[in-house]
Amino acid sequence: MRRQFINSPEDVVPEALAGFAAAWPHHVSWSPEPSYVVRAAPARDKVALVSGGGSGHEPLHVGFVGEGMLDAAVPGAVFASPTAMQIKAASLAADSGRGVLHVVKNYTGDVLNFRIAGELLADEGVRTEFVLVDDDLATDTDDPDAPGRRGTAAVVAVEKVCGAAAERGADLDELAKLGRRVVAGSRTLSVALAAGAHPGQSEPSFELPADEVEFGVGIHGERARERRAFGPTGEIVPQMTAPVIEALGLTRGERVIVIVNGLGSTHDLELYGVFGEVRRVLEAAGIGTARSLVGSYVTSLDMAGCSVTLVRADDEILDLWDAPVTTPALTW
Amino acid sequence: MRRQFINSPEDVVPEALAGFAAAWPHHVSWSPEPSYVVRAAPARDKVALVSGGGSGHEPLHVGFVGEGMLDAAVPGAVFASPTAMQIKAASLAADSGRGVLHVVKNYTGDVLNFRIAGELLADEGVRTEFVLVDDDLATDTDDPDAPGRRGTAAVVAVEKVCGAAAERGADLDELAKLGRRVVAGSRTLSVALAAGAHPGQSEPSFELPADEVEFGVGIHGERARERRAFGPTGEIVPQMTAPVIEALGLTRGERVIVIVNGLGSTHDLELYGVFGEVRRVLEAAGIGTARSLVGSYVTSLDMAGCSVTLVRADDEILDLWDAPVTTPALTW
Amino acid sequence: MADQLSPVLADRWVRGFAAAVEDAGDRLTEMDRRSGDGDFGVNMTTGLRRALADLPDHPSSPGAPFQVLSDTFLSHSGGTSGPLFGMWFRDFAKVGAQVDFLTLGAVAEASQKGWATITRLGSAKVGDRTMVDAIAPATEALQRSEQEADSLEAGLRAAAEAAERGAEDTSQILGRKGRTSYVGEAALGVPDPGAVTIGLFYRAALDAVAGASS
Amino acid sequence: MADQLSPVLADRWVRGFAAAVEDAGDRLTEMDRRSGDGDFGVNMTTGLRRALADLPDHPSSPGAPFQVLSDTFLSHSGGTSGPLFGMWFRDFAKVGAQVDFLTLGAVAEASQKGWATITRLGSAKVGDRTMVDAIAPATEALQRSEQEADSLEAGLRAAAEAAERGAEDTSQILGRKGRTSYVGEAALGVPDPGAVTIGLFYRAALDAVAGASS
Ligand SMILES: Nc1ncnc2c1ncn2[C@@H]1O[C@H](COP(=O)(O)OP(=O)(O)O)[C@@H](O)[C@H]1O
Ligand SMILES: Nc1ncnc2c1ncn2[C@@H]1O[C@H](COP(=O)(O)OP(=O)(O)O)[C@@H](O)[C@H]1O
Ligand SMILES: [Mg+2]
Ligand SMILES: [Mg+2]
Ligand SMILES: [Mg+2]
Ligand SMILES: [Mg+2]
Repeated sequence: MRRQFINSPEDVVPEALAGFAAAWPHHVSWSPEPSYVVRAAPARDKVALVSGGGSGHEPLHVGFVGEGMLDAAVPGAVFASPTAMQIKAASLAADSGRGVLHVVKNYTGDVLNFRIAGELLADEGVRTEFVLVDDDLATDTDDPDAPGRRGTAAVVAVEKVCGAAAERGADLDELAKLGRRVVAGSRTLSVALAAGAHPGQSEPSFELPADEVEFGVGIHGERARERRAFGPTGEIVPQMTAPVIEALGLTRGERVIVIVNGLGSTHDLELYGVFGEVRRVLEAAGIGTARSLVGSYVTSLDMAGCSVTLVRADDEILDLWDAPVTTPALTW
Repeated sequence: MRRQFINSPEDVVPEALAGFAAAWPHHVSWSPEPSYVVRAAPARDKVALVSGGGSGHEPLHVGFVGEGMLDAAVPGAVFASPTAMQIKAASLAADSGRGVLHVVKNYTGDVLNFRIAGELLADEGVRTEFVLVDDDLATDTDDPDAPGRRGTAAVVAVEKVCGAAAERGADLDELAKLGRRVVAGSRTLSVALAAGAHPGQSEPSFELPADEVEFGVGIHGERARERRAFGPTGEIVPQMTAPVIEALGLTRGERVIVIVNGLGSTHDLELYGVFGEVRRVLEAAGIGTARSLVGSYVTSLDMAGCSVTLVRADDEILDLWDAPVTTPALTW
Repeated sequence: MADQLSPVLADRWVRGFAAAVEDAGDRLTEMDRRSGDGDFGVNMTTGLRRALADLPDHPSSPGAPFQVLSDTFLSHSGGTSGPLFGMWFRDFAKVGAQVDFLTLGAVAEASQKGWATITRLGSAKVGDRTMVDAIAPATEALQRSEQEADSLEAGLRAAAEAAERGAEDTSQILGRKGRTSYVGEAALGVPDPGAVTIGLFYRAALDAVAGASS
Repeated sequence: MADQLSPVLADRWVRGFAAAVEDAGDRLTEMDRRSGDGDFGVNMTTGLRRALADLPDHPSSPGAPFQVLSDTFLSHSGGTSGPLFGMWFRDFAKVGAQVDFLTLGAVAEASQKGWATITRLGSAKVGDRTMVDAIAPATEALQRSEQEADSLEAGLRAAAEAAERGAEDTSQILGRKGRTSYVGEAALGVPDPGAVTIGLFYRAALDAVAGASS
């Protein structure tokens, strides 16, 4: 049985956003209608970075609004895309005249609404570019008509790296190119030990037998295509890491940013243990862990699980990764 | 059924610490034997702040090692005190000649081992002081022989405020006094919706009926003295906040730091909703929310629940709260 | 018989459409349940109810009621259909904003633009089992009527009938776009709710014009 | 009959104590299960086994074996008893470090200091159902023997018997300190494992000295 601290399922998202904005008054401000979050002190004379998507993935995206990362985030209902009008309004609020970069995880609704918003903004004379984040290796197919790989934790790297470049004055085309480069060098695999439950619902969205894990799970409570044997991290983590290395074609001597991401209710103790195993796999393959981020950044409500993301790193990307950032969820 | 990403229950803590240190190489370094975490770049010529306690509460305490907060943290096994020798070794490593402040949550084992460590350190000529954190209102009794109130989330405020003062050069006695002042002005109440499970164990440590919450729960999986009706946050949160206001004797016009802390698997969406309700209660009582911290900072493995801590604030405490901090779990 | 759609008739068209969708709501949702995820009715009625409340008492142009529909759908409607219909209405709003009356030619133009928009955004082709399977024949019917200098009423009747036939035919098609592509054969026998809704849209236009003439 | 404890006899005392606790391990754990949380045996044997491995072959003073015991308990033993015993042994280590041989007076002094340490740290008084209920009578017996100029063996025998009696009597006491205070009457009939262990400690001292004389 799952229960949550909520008033009612419909009010969860706006009430959380009100609390979030009250908790970070110097970082962000929240427009309730249409709903979006912008920096408390809007940036001037830079390309605006705007991202968004369904709620239930916090701290993504609202937690990444602030200097060095996003200018605005647009939260939809739980696991549902924000509307085009929300995105348009957020983009207009964030735009300082140099155009808007939309960072969009690859889900039909998100893509549709961000593309529509781009058309609406074009009509108002605002230039936008679109970086599609599609890092989830579990949904890789050859079918060109399929929706393609889902977007998951690599979005944090895209927002961080492009956010830093935007702060340094990169223009819209440069940023779009940079974002696409980060995406092209990023793949993720996720494993769930237990599904999360929607606010107000007592049952998790799927049940797993004690000896299996959901292998290649997404972040919206849907089942994965595959179940594999449960086991110690020393057995599970190599199965998550090796295919990512292979998909990226990483070779001895290359460096990566490692993101070990908790999917909601997985404890830091576990995540750091997982990170240790990822490092072992990388070391054995001669790949350097240039940077890392370990924690719950792209969640799926209270799902028990984690994802491993590798981001191919070069000096430019690392330099941008290291650049200062001041947001509710990420500050250095 | 609960499952975790671990190799074996005995290895969880050291493996996590190894991963933690690898993830934050510029912030901390980890001594495996005796086990403690210190700043990667030890501070000079300041009183050292050392805290510690059982593991399973991460990011507490290891996540708070760094400039502006702790000099060392000493992790025990899951929910078990570190040994006196660990504490002694950590304190010796952290000491820069101006003495060591021990920040200790009020549990028999922690108190005993920190007091012993203090005696061992005195024999080596190292001065220590001891700040006992006992903020848990649920364990308040009149019995002078009872172990007294447990220590919970207020420890974060003590570490932050004393950490900042230590950085500014305060001496050991001043720090001890300051820490005790923060503790005296802090109370917490915690509620669980579901118990957590020990690494390797499939059953949570207690079961709750669908219509009840564990009211006044601790952070070690033990049951609370009381169960109350489950309900919307609008009903539960006032029951957590009002007694804290009363216990502190807060009056109209006073200001507080609010800590809304997740106990392990409670989602940010929920915590920010809870914070909104806390603010409502405070506003109605004419008490100002001077600062806030919302997130999972003092956890009880994967327990579903949250705590509300109020810390009586004055200009000095707020100034120290605002001072810069650079740790894995808290940076501003 | 009105051979042009005044702002008042455009308003009547939009209100009639909203009423028709409201009536058919459960049936549409049931179609989506069999072929997708069952939220179609809610997605449509959420937008329409809000839009009705916001419709201007005295529309300044025949585009104005569509502008309200479009804005409301783009602001408040979820799923795939919500934003797509929002953009569909937007092309009617744009064409209608520039004229005092909508002629058959203007309706054909708006329909053509809307079809292009939906295709640009959703890349569905005829035969993919989407609203395009009604939009395409309806648009072609409007264009044919215009070329043959038919009356507005005749053109709209042709469009409505073409859309309804197109929608009906989707019940025999295997889905290739959107959520229905996941359910495959299970959707056979039920028409696509988006396509059915396009039928309701042109039927409402016809009723507005025909009602004005009687 | 040795009337002083050489480093070798101190080593024998510590080894004998470790063996006795190992033998009684299950019984001690069972006592803790009935009166606390059942980890007493593990807490003690963890420390003792490690300490045995680290005992010096040639102890430099009669304090040396106790120093190893103390360090090991403070480094590796959990629960309440681990660190308390670590500090208890430490006072024997301190007194023993300053002399070549432990006299009855030195043992009495160490016991007295250890009692003070345990009291300072745990604030248990006689009658609270803790190890203090064995430490107190044993210390008093040692002090009496010393005043009466008894032999070391006689003094240790008096201490062991006093400790064992004190431990036995705890089975009739309601706990007021430590975990046993939570279980109340359920613990009645079982002695306190910490107090029993103090009995084993002095019995091992006696055996080391008596064994040397036979
Ligand atoms: N790519 C597309 N292009 C045009 N129309 C589409 C497309 N995908 C789906 N649709 C339409 O959307 C309708 C489903 O709408 P809705 O239930 O709101 O979507 P969802 O699948 O997101 O729940 C379908 O009946 C179909 O007509
Ligand atoms: N305050 C105290 N002072 C002295 N001895 C104590 C105190 N509390 C407990 N003890 C001793 O510790 C023993 C229990 O040890 P142990 O099982 O390791 O503790 P825990 O209760 O932490 O599991 C008791 O038998 C008692 O002799
Ligand atoms: Mg649907
Ligand atoms: Mg849907
Ligand atoms: Mg015990
Ligand atoms: Mg114990």
